[in-house]
Amino acid sequence: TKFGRYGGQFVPEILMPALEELTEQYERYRDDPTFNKELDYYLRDFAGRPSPLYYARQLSREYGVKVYLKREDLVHGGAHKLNNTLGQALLTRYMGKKRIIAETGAGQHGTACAMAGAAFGIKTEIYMGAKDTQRQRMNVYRMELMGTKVIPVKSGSQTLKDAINEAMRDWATSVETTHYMMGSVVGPHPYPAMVRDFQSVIGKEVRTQIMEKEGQLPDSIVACTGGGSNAMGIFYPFIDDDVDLFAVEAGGSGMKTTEKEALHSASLCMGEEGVLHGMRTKVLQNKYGQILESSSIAAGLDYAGVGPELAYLADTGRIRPCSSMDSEALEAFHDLCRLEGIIPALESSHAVAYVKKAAESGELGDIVVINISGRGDKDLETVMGVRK
Amino acid sequence: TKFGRYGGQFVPEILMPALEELTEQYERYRDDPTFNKELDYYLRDFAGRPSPLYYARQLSREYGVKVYLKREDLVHGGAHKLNNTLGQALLTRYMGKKRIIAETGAGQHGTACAMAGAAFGIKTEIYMGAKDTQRQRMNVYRMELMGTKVIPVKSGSQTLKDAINEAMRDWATSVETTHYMMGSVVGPHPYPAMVRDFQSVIGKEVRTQIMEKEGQLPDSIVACTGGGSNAMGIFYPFIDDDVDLFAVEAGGSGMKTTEKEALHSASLCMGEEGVLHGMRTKVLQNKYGQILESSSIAAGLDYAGVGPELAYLADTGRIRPCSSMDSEALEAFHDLCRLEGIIPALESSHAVAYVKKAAESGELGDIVVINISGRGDKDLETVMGVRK
Amino acid sequence: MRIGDKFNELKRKNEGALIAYICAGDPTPDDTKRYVVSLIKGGADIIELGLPFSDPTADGPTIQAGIERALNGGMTPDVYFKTVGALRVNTPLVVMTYYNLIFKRGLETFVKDCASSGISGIIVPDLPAEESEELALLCSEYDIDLIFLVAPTTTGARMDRILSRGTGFIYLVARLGVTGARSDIASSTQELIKRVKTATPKAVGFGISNGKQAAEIIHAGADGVIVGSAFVDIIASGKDTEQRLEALARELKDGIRAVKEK
Amino acid sequence: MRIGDKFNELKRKNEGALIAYICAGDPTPDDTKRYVVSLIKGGADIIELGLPFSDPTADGPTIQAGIERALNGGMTPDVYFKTVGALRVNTPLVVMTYYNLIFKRGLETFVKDCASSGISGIIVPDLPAEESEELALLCSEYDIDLIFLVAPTTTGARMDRILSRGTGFIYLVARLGVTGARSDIASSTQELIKRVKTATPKAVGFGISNGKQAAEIIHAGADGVIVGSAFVDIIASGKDTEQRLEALARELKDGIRAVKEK
Repeated sequence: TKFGRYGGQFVPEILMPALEELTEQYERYRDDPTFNKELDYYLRDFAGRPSPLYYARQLSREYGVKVYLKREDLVHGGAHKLNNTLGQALLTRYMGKKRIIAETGAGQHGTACAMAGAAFGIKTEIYMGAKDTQRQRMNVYRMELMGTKVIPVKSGSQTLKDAINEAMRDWATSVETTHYMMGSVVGPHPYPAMVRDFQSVIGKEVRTQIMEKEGQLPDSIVACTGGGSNAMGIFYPFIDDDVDLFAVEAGGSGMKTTEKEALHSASLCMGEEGVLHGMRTKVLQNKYGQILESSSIAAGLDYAGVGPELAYLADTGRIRPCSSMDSEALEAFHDLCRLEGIIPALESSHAVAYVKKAAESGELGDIVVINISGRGDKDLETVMGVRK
Repeated sequence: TKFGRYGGQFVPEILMPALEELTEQYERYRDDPTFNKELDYYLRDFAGRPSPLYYARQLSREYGVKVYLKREDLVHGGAHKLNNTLGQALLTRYMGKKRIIAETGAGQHGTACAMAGAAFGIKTEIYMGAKDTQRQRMNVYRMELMGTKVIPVKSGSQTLKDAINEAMRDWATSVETTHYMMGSVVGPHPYPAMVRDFQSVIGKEVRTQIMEKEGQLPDSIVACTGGGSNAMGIFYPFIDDDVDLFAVEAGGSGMKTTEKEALHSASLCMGEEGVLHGMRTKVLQNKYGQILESSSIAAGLDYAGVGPELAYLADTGRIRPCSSMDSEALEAFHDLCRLEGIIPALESSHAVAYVKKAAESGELGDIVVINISGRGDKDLETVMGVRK
Repeated sequence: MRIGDKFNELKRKNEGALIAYICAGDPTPDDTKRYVVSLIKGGADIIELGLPFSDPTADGPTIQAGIERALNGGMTPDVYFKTVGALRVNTPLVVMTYYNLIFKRGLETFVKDCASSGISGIIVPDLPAEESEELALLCSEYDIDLIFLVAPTTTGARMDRILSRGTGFIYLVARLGVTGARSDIASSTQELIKRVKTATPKAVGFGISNGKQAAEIIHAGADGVIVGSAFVDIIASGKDTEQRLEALARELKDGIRAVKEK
Repeated sequence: MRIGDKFNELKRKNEGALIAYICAGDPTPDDTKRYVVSLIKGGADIIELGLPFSDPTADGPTIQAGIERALNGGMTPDVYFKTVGALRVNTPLVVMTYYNLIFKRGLETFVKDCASSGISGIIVPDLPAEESEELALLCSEYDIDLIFLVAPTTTGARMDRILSRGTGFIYLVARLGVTGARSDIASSTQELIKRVKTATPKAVGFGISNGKQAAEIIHAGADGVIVGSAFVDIIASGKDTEQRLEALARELKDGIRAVKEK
């Protein structure tokens, strides 16, 4: 249940039996052929996998390194998120639970939950900060269209943090019938391992695809890292290989912090060991251990913690934590749009931006795979706003 | 160059040599292995093909017929449009032309052109009615992000019709260097045949996929029809088979017309033979031959003409023209969202709606394939507006 | 009057033809009657009267706007033939319209209506020679000229086909582009005039708006000059329309005459 | 005073314990000092003083709001221990906080600070028994009780582990849910009290807000009642706070006493 000294289960007693049950059930089904066959079916026919590995000719020329893009932007819903929610929704069915709950910030994970919930016909309820429901009206509507109930959370700052708390409270009163759907490789065990496993389909496909195209593994793989699910998903199948793995965090507007806020979201680069949301990991916190408000132009990277396995792999040197600033990510966003006709999520643009600046030094080697974890249609307003 | 008495080349003399050249070049490359290999590569790695054929379990139960969904909503850009623009952009390169122009209404075809233009590094310019550029600000921005120049057309009604005229005028002055990218199976020869061929990848995939899943061809295939490219794309490979083909037009708010307007866009069902946009086909027109303003909740179906091959196939009885009203399409839109977690384009929702009403009578047989030609994220504002 | 007769008459006078286009019914059918008279008074030898179509893809914004005014003014094919039939002028009249209006009326009906209302020729900008056989036969039967366009891009077999089929005059498209006033005469136009080898009179259109340009065209060997947008612009302005139409026609015709007088 | 001594004292009096929770520093550290006195005057036997954490996932909205007020009022772990150290009360004090604050301060430092500021026990709602070994050893070393929660969902081996490790008292979670005043006492709570078989005193919390409920809990076999949200609600209102805290404590304690007196 641990990754080195990271991970664990730091949750209220009331949730422990549910985590035990989930651990047990997940271990039961993770290698079950029937379960996996059914999951593969949904990943292929519903989510549209495998996603392509696309050689970005123009970008490669511009950046001076051979760049392949793993096209998670083409997955149903527009991001890698669905890989995980399909897996968990199927597991919910196998566990005989009747209801799915989750929290969502900007609405990406919530939408992925709604899709999976509808696909499996499981009642789905999503907690979302009341402020976020207003800012992300379209995503709320999307979820509702798919039959999901969106519950606006009016306590506290009315954002993700409060939605997490409220969803946890719900789970505490409903564990017997309800599965809590974690959206990233975070939270108490078994979530970090389970979400990683469900997302590992990304890296497994890359392995097959790059062997077909290049006859060899890539020199490096670059993925943006907030909670870290797309990063772990693409890294994990290469963990024992001679492939450099770059976890690119959100550098925001600078690597500085105040007593209450960080200008960035770079928990691996700048965080300190702590316990948050059920896991021991690297956390952006002040000297007393109060969690800092993180910051990023990309909502999906804007998180004060990080998956515990990433913290572990960073400590052991297996992955290389790094960061791209908001401005660098924006530049890379424009590069990819213009040079390849692919509008990447601002999250994924952080990974592209890192390749742009690191390619010259040679540290990436000759062949780089970037995980384009999602499409950028959701970010157009943001990018437009910056331009003005 | 004709489909029965439909089709042909009714264009200004100045464009005739360009059409002759295009015909010749297309015939040269359409069966060229190198060209096709390269196109297949882009369709797979860039566009994300093959798109899945998904068995819609819940929808099938609700509608009482076995429904498979062809998932063009998962293609890069969110619709089948890119199949065609990739083909034409590649042809542009093979023809040695340096520039692509096109017109766009709501911006779907323009975006697909922009994507293909960027992917191949070809300068792309899109004419768009000035009113449309304002209504579809996000699509304009999308195109611009991908390096495409969007030219607002301020003449006439400042909508699609004027954009078509203006793009044609441009082509008339630039044919030597410029390829005009038609967005559907309309216009003068060779466009209807060429676009059909590029879109036929949809039907070819369906054939393979349904044989794998059912061991037999479907009883019927249902596709929405505006210009008709997604319909021809999925129908064509089944044209010689015992498969019923339903072309579902936009019934709008009713099958009525006034002197200047139609409340629908059902050219196959209600149109009369005429000549429009370079082709002889079925057209919504008044007694003098003036073209009517068509109407539909789905921008992509809102067209007074229809592909000439569809007109021909309707006359011969090979395809069955039918229609769904705005309200029926909306209902089907909600069905698919809620029951399957798939948000379809309002265009595609017309096809779903027809299945809903026709399934009971048995006319569709046991196994139906619906072409989900695009995703509905673009339509959320519209649907929201209706709900209010 | 037949178009051929007019060109013969002008030939005898060693004079190029001025072919003036306006859109019938712009802004009303009655206006058109008066405008036609003004153009003829100014010196127009042939009048091209547009029959407005809702989707004029071959026309530029100026003429498109005229077409919209005409449609809003109530112009229909029925009104058109009535209006034209009421014109008592001894000048060849040519209808310019899009194929769908002809098709919808029925080809034979349309051609008959032309004949009975005194129209001598038909120009259909969206009907290339390849699609014109049926209409050509009917025109021949009713003794109406079917006038074709050739463009700088027209070559080889297509050129031959057009020249063999066209009667009345051949409409040479002055430059790559669509109708609309332009300020210069491209060398490609001069080449085109030389390339078109036919006994049928050659008239050049697209982009001619003043006497100097008209003169250059005739000087380059054309038998006539077609002017449209410049007249439609005057109609659009709505000020002293008749006088200004007449004055522009006169300026153009004077320019044309000057060439052959030299 | 040690928690065990307090329970022994109450046992001798045949009386259940009232354990009162407020959040330290809500709304200011000075207020807390006065509120603690009021609670004790009203009859509270043990005071649970929350040390506020920025992300209190185990607390309900009421207490979360109190925590936010405290953080805004400047409460930090340093201020906390200073504030607590300055309390001169002969009532066991228990710190309730989240694990990250303990972890960040250093487990041993934190436990030492508890000991030196007069705190008798620690409750960490996000620290299940499985993760508690290191803290338990330190607590034992410094003679501080580490108090664990059991929930209606806690069974079998986990129950045994918690009961063997918990000291001071066992915190029984009254129902599935988080802290917050509720109006009824579920039968599951009564079952839970019966299921928890231990010599350590059993106190029941979550959802208790009046004397009647408190009496039911004691009647069902609990050794104490924990009340938090109801007190924090009074603090939130900001009106006659001290009097009302004291009055509610008295009502609760009276309810508790009534049971054993019968």
